Amino acid sequence: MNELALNLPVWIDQVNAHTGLRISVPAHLIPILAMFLCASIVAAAMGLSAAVLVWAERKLAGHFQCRLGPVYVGGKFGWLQSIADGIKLFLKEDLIPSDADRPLFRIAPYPVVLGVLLAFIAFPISEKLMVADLNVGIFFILAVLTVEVFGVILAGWASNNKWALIGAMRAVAQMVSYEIPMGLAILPVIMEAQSLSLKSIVNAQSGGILQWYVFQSPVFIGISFLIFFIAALASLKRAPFDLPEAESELTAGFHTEYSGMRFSFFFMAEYAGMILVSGLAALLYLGGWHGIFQGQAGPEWFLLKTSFLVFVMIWIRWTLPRLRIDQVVYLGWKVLTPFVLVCVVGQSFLAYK
Amino acid sequence: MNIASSAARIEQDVKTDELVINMGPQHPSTHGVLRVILKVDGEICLDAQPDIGYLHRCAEKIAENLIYGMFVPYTDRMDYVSGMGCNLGYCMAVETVAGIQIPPRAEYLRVIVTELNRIASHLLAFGTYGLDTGAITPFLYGFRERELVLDLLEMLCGARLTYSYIRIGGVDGDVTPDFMSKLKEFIDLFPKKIREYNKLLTFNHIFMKRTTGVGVLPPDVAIAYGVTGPSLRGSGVKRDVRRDDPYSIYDKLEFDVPVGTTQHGGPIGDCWNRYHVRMRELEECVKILQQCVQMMPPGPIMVEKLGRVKPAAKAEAYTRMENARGELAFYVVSDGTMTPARVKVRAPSFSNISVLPEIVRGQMIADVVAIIGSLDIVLGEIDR
Amino acid sequence: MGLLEYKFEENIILTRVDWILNWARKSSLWPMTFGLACCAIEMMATGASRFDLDRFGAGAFRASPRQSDLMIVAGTVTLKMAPCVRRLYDQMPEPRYVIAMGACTIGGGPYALHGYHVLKGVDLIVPVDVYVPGCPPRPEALIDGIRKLQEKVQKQGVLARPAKPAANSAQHDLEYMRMDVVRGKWEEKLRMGGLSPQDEEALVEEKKEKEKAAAAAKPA
Amino acid sequence: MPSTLAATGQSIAGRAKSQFGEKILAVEQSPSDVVLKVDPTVWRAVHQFLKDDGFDLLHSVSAVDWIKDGRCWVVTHLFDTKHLMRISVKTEVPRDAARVDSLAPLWSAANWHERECFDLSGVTFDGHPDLRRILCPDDWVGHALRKDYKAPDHYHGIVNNVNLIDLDNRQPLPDTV
Repeated sequence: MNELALNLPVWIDQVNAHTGLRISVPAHLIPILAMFLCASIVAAAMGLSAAVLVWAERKLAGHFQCRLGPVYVGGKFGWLQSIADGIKLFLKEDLIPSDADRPLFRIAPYPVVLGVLLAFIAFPISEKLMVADLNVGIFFILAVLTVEVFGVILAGWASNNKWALIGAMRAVAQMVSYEIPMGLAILPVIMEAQSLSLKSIVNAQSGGILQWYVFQSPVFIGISFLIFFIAALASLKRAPFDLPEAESELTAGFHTEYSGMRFSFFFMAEYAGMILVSGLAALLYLGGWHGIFQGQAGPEWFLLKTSFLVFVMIWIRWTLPRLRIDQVVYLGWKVLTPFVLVCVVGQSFLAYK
Repeated sequence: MNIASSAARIEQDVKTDELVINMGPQHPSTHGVLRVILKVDGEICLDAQPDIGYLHRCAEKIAENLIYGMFVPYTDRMDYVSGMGCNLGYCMAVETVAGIQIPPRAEYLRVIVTELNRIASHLLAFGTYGLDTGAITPFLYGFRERELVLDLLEMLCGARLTYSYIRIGGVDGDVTPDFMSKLKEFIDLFPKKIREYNKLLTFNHIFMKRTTGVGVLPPDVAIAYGVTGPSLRGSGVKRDVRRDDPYSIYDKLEFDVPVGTTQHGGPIGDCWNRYHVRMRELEECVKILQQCVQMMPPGPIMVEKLGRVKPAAKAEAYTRMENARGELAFYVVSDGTMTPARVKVRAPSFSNISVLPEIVRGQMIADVVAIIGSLDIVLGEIDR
Repeated sequence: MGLLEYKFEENIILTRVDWILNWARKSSLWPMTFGLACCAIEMMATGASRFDLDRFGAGAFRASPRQSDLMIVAGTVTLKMAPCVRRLYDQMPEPRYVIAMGACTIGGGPYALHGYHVLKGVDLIVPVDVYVPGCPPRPEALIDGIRKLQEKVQKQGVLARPAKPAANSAQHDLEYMRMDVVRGKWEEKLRMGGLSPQDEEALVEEKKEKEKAAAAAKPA
Repeated sequence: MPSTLAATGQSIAGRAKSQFGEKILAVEQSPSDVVLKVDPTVWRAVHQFLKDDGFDLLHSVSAVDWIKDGRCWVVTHLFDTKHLMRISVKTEVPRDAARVDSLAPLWSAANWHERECFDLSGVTFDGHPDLRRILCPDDWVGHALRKDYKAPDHYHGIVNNVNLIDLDNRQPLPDTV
């Protein structure tokens, strides 16, 4: 963002020179303009990637299930499917149940989207492509991701619907349980990289596939990668941890009463969260934008790794049955947490040089 | 303030109530329009009262107003997933009360279509049970093979779901050679697919965790509630009308009656057992089909002169048969006219779902769904 | 109702925008997971691998009525179930569409004659957009019904303020409520065909007066 | 086609006859079962006797309305899952005052079957723990499987009997429309 703020006056001058316009922006507005630009780019990118992902998921699910998925909408491959869904949801009537807590009901979807949107700020796609290289980037992402849970519980409570309430309770129990293994699973990487900045963590993994943290320390970081991935699935409420919105149990869980736009916020946040978490896993464990061989680097590598992880998430969702809430909490506290603690301790011995 | 009163006050302050939830009549996993009134304490279910009748379509009243043969299509719509079985049960009852003997080829055809329909029904149960436990793909896999079965039945009678193929005095039409070759192809193909299902769902670790030890139905409770069919056999009771009281040609056929086991490391009579009995019955169905194809004699498929079905006054018959969900019985009482005085349908799902409150207590909400799914009910025959 | 509907004067740009909005609506008809009886099995088969409703963008079955656009009434509606069906319809946000699938929902089907507990057609309680006959209809028939509904959706007016009552389901709803008031005459309409608008107005007035009289009589 | 188990109830029927004497009105053989015709006063006692003898599965409880005779049959079908025997018990009660003792204390299955029988045929079961309608809604009027039953023209403002409506002799509309 700082670079953008530095470059903006230059660009404006260039535009003026080429078109003969006389745009002048006061110097103190430049940072604000840059902020707006960044924010809108992030929001647009998030919305677009969520749309692509929804389409991809429906298409992939179709092929997993011996059918085709969307075919007709927008000509070939049904590629306009999620655009149509989006426009339709935007146009739907915005229903608020008469017994709902109206202000809370209206507010609830925003923290959910906000959490994911904020996390994208500290999210580097390549060496250059990032909004802000925060020196506590990874902690920032983990912290703002947690904001989502407020939205979920508000949604469940404000709906005044018993299914929604149970869904929200499950969501809280699950997300709180899995924050811990997820946060702890990152520690071995941080110890190895000795930095909290995502950029320096990735740059510490340059130099071919063997320098990726998963392969650099296959035991402790390898296991913590698996734990991170499982915990990420759980905190995203993706199958097999989709209990908060378990369709066959709670009709639609915490967003049972939501329709139209507000529902699409929840929907979008889930898919954007998938990208975010997969990207995070790619950055922390799989070398980020560094290629398989030494010297290869670029955003395409990062996107490739992220989309592979997203594919695995979709694959898991359409294959496995759902766990039960006691099993989910058991897994979080009694299996993942002890294992990740072992990883942290083990890696700390390895890192002590 | 002494300790006792403060304890009482704390109790009053944090007094909790149980939550009463209406599950249904529109709920994705009540398999139709069943309504279950759940009393829950957090996630633990304290009580569940099924409320039925949302699909009460007055079939028994209609039977009293129609001549015997006209009621056959209505039987399709009782257990609509296994319509052939209902056709067979009703026709057997009328034939018993009117003393009609049907030709052997018709018996074989009846068994073939009933077993095919049982496969279709169990495949649906497999798929929807996957859905209930949260796995979506088994449903699609189950339907893929179910379409093959429906194709076969469609070749016979033109309908995919409501067949009316079995008629009083025989069956509606003879098979074509094309049908027999397609049937043989299916028999060869299907065992492979069963193995695929087992890999995908039956022995899936999460699925087994979800269903093992859940909703244990002890055999004595099951019998006291009149539970029959795979749900009873899942509790380890080896009762099958086809074996105990062979109707049609089942006495000439070799097949096993699978019952619940402890091979999965859980108690007999839990959800996994009930589910697994169905999966093993699929294999038995294939065996029965193989034998029928080999043994089927030539000959007529319908009684030569059926004439009017007009049993003697106050003649009655109560015939039981093993449908996909359990013992289906038709009680036909004649009043000496062309229409029956009473047709009572003893639907297996009706008794099977009545046991729900017994086995739900103390389980979790997710288990309630798993238990209802494992009982494999069809509301059409519960409410009739 | 959404933010934009019926808020604008009719003009040429609106028709193009309407076309896009209608295209989005028809391409994304999310049905409700709502099975009543036999037809539900065929509805499931329509969503499954061989027929694959998802090809038309209509395969995202939602369990909650709040998130669905299309109610496929699949199976016999009984009198005990009828209030629930109506409530589910009321819970759906506009624009909402209803497909009556199968003979039972069209007019009671095989249960019309002696079925004392069967609703003789779901259009007695909710407005229906497309009727799909059959007992049960084959999946192809249901797909055809959905295509017909898509054609219908494409012809809707969305943004322009309607000069005369538009054929959207909200309007149907009003008509339905009117029917509710004049139900007695409406039976005859069913039998004999047609009840003039003047008659309906008169009946509504009559009903209102009756209510007024009743209200006036109460305090005395 | 008569069932292979059709006559398995003969021996127990004989024993019941000696136990209850003339309260057992007749022992008949239908094509499918041995039918024990009993007096309504010993309805539960006979079932208790049969249950003690091993008939552990209550298959069904049904009622048949004979409007011409003014009588009503109540019939149960029982099954012995261990020895594979079956028997049917039948009693006749006047249709205006159709009452028998409930079997719910003996078999849990009887609970729902008797509720259904009450709902549709209007037989009252004395001693039933929860005798409510089960299939029809709670505010339903009449018992549908009675031969003189007439379906209501309206139910909560919804038109019923559309096809049968007799426009000339139509009941007046309820005020709750």
